[in-house]
Amino acid sequence: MKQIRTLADLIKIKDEYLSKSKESEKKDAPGGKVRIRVHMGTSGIASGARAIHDFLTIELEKRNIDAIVIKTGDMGYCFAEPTIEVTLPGEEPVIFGNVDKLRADEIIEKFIKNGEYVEGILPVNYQIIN
Amino acid sequence: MSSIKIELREEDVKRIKEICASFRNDPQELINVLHRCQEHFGYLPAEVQEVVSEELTVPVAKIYGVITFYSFFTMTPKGKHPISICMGTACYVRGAEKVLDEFKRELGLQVGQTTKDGKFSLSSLRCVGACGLAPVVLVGDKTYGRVAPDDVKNILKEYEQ
Amino acid sequence: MEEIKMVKYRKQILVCSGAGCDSRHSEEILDNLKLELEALALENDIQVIKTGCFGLCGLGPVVKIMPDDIIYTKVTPEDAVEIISEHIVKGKKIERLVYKDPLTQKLVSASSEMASFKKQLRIVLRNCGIIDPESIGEAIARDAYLALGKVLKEMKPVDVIKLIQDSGLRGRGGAGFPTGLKWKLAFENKSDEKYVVCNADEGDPGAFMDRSVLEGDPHSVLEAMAICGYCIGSSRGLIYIRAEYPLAVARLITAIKQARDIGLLGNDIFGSGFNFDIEIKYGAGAFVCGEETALIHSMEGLRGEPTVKPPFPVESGFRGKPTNVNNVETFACISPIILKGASWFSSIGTEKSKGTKVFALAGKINNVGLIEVPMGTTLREVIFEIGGGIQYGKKFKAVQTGGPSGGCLTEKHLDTPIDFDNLVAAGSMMGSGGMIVMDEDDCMVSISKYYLDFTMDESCGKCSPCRIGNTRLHELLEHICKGNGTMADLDRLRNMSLVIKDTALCGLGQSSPNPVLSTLENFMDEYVAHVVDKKCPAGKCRDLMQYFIISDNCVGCTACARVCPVNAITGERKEPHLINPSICIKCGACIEKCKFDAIIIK
Amino acid sequence: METMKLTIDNKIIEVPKGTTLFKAARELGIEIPTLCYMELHDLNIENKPAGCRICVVEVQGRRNLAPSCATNCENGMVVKTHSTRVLNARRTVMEFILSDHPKECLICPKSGSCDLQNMAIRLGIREIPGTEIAKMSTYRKDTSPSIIRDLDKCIMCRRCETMCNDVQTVGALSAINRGFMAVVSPAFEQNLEHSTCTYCGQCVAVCPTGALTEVDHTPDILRALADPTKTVIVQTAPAVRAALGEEFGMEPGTLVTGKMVAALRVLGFKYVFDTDFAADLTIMEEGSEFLDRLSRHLKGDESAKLPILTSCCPGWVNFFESYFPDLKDIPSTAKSPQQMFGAIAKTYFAEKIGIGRKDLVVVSIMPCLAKKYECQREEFSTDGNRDVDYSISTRELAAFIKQANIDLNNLESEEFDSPMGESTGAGVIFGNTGGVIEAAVRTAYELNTGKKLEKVDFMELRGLEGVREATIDFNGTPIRIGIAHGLGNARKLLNDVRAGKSKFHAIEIMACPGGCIGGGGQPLHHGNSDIIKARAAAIYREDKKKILRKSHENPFIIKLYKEFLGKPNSEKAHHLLHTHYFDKKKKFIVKQ
Repeated sequence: MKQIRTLADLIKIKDEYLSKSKESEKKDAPGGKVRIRVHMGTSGIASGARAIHDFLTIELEKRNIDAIVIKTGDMGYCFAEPTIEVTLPGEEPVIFGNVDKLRADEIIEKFIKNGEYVEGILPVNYQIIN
Repeated sequence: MSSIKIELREEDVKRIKEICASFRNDPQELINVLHRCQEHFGYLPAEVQEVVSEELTVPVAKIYGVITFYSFFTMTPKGKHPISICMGTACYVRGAEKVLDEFKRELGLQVGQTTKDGKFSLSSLRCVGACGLAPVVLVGDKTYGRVAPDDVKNILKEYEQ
Repeated sequence: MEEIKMVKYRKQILVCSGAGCDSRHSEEILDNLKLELEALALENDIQVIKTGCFGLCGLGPVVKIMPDDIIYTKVTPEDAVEIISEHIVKGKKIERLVYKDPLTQKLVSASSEMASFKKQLRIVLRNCGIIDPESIGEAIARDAYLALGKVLKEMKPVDVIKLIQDSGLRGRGGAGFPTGLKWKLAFENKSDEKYVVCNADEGDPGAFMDRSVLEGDPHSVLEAMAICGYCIGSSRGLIYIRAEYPLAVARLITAIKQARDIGLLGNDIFGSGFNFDIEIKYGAGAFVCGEETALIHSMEGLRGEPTVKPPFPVESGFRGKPTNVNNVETFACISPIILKGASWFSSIGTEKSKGTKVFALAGKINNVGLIEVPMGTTLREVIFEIGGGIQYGKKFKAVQTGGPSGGCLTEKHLDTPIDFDNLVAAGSMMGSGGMIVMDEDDCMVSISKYYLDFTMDESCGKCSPCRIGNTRLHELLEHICKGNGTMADLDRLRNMSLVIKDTALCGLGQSSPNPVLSTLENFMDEYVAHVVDKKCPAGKCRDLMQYFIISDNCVGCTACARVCPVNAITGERKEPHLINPSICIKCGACIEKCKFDAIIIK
Repeated sequence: METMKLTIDNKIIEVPKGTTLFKAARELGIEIPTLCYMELHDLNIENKPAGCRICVVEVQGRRNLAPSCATNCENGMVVKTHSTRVLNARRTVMEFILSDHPKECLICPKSGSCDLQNMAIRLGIREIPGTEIAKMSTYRKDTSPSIIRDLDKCIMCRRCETMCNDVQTVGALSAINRGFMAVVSPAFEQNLEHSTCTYCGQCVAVCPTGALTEVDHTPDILRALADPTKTVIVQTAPAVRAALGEEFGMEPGTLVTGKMVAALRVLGFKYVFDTDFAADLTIMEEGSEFLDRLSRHLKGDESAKLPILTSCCPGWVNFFESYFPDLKDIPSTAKSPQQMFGAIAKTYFAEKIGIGRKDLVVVSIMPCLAKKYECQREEFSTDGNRDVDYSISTRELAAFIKQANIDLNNLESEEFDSPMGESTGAGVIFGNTGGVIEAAVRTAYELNTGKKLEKVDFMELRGLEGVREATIDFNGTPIRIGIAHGLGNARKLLNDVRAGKSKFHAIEIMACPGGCIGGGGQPLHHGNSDIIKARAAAIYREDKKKILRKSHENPFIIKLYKEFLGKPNSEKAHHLLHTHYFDKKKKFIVKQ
């Protein structure tokens, strides 16, 4: 990444990132990608998030699904960890809790492939500042 | 107090000196130095403290004072499989004490002790932050969540060969 | 790439099965919905799915219809038929089940509108779980370092300090000292060298707010430290972090490196001539190092013993230089305040406590985890709505806030709006934000003993009230738990507590008796039961328990006698058995074995 | 100067900014009780951990009680030092401290001079609630050649730690552990003997309780006195006579030389001699050594190293052997007066009275605890028989006198025995910081210049400044002299020497702040530096009284050289009166 010397440099990086992710959020667009965030703070990892991350990375590739898997910190849903957030192109993100390999597989097959909800959805119960 | 007398090898002394030098032999970096030494040796025997004392020009009594102040530092080697039971409040109210008692009973150890064969050591710690999984037990790097006293035998069995 | 198929189902019905709703029969609602759909042969058209908690437990059970985005509240199993026949089949909204705003009488059904009923507001946790903490680009995409740029380019230090003062931000580490004022004092103390310290020595058992922020959004802290450095005239930042947080440390190291690489830390940041860099100092497992002066001594390679204030760190801190110490959560509030303005921040919260507070909910609560709510949210909202209520439908007994320095609050405090001053007035404190919920099975005498056990262990030993006094408190509580206490002991307990509070050197000692005092205040009857009746109402104190066999229920199966490790149970086969209390060690093995509920604890 | 006006116990006072409540109250005649706070202003020593919490006071408008020792006065403060709240808190805290303290006052060596005991009396403590369930923090007892540590009695006032680290920079002691088991100890809780302790005894001197005490050698002396086959003689160090009276209720600074001699005779010592005699002898040896080195140095002989360092102080010798072993050829090789006395007593004097050295028991009365260790050093024995058999402190002597029902106050003064009881004023001032070098200058000047010294009092060498320097004109040759007392000050001068930056020709070092008068074996000053100043003044008074004030004028010293030793630094003198030093630096074990 390039050195930031001015505010404009910073905003340029911001815009690059935003447009890149906007691109991937477009429905049916060539750049459209499934984005999966695996919540991997200490608590998430202790609950097995790492295995889920690896599983998803390998399986999505195997099953030929164009997706980005991102490691993030925890959301705070300790009672339902491991949790992941899946954003289908053009859709609102959906968070799934208590994800084990079985459920991860189900998420790929049903939700990612068909947009069909599976159990374990955690409704967003907070507002976030933008 | 450590009853174990060890003899440092030349390369160990060299390593300690390197660690101290990497912190500019600055006495104020004592805690960082001790962290690195404990990473290297697994514990902080008296002999290591003496070398650090020499390098940082901090009296060894002061170093011992620091080591005995911070619960992270230890002068006794940990077991091959160090067992830590989280005694954070969340774990406590969900029965961590009973789990700890069970470990004590199974291993015949008190907190802070190591089995004679050096296999297991037992410690309690304050909140690993996996409160959703309370009560939590750590064996080495592995985390066990929602542990009940009945699980203790099985956990130990995993490490028995 | 395989074409992503269109949604298979026409509509989806989401049924909250969070513990709060579940206890109000959400499972039945789910079954009824499914039965009804099957009856109408719609099961392949309409999907019914269980979800986790909506955070609307006060309105539960909650059912949401997608993609219509309609939320029904207080749904009963009987409503299932209507939901299918009216909403799904006819497409008509069922107004009866829509939430009515008590003020405006307006019906609110869309989940976007329901947002205002979401009790949580995430400022500190704005990026947690959203960005990759190891990618500075992702952080920048969510406005990281924008505030720093703005401050360096457009604002004078005094203006920033004024802005922080106007926002009403108070320190999130415990005592709630106004952050802007602290910065101002640090700014005014002239020195060739000053330090900005981030206190990440989160030590309260059951609190993990700071760790989550550092693991999920490390740049928010780095940026704020630089802003603080600019304001007070410091070019060196130090993060004092627990060595027990390896992941947070690793992510911080990565974040610092990335920020340095692109010039957001280091010399001449944003071409402004301002230099700032950050290094990490490790704690080593001493709770008392959360206290500013102890933390500073620890960073200087010494035993983490606190010293008397004044002098305050802003006058004489690290290496004797003015040092501004703020905690992780405080720093995480800074850049939103700068970007969105002081009045935005001060519009959130109560009169004297602005903004939001992150809490770590733990204990006997359903939704254990991290939450962030505006100041002024009530304990009831936190525990029963966001937290989903008490596990296994048990009765709420107390909530402990403020960690070992806090107190236990009860039923009567549930509607207290949470802020710094209200919690203190109620006999507890904000602390760093641990919130441990206790139910009817928790013995409050044992709980205060547990906290004393902690403070006793973590006392640095420097001052006599804390070093010896806490040990004496602990002993007396143990004495009481064993059934040897007297009413006079309760007076002594209170006097010792008050004196320790009044005389101890630092915050740890001054607050260590709080759990005792608040339980004495709120649960006196439980103490009296221990000392007068020699009973532990919660059945936790082993020495006060007695095991009995109800002879009417006992069939004489001998299972209990066989499992008893000390042969305390006698009796003929097919005859009621007896437990000899003088032999019984109260291990509870017999209760587990008895299939006839014949053994009780009294 | 900015001042602060406040009210303490309804009295108004105005004090300079930065004054603590404790000191402001003292100005008003209100003595707030404390256990940990200690300030020796003239010696630049302060111990202020604010840990005991006995000195708490109520400040109007403040949430909790304030430690008066560590709270500065502010304008408009309204302070109460004895409100009900304060008294209850003080008593409860005291009960806490006592609940973790052994209740064996009757048999405690500190009994009667214990700050904790006095505090219990002052606060009227009559019971310690909860004793029956109170666990105690207990530790292993440790006895070293000089000092006994009984940490069960430690109240964590940290005075010893301050003395050992901040004042003496020895670093043998540190607070260890935390919480209830926190205590002050050497590294690894090992014995003091295996630490870098110099036995200076300053920790003992300031310990408010019986946690740190000296090893009591009076029983050994009693046994020797009772043994008809033994001739028991005694030597008394100069600083003892200026402090012993304090133990018998006399004003600090009362000289009790004659009464002390009388008491020692009553106790049964066959000969009562004076270490001052040996001090004169020391000057002869050390002074000659200095002049020799100096003249060789001035001639450009590089093997003649300067500065020369005095070597009379055993704590100081232990210090450089541990911390500056590389400089061990710099100090004078002259033994300390105690050991010179022993060496002469067991040879010259034993011969004179016609007994073997084994039948002569030499006892020393010292203001010092390191002397106990010194006389046990192997190099100071011949065939396992020590030159000085036992060394006891001023405090032990006082206790001994009391045990023997001797009423010191009403004893008639008596004179020391001859010949080893005769001394000059130069020998007397050995007890003060600067005294050894002043004595040396008096002699060296005359020997060097051949001229009579007109002005005997070198005021420029006196005082309580931690490090002092002066230049004395030796007939055109300026001799630069450095003085340090307290090992922390010594370290500063030593670092310069090590770095080759020292400008001095001679340096005097005494381990204890104030010199021997402030020694670890002296009556406890309980943190009052006026006591030390009074003792110093008494020593100079004694010097002034003497007709002979230069060591080389001591007729018995002249006689000793004539009859026995020959000349200063002669071979015989070297054999008997000089020693060598060891490298005692701690070494870690390295396995190849």
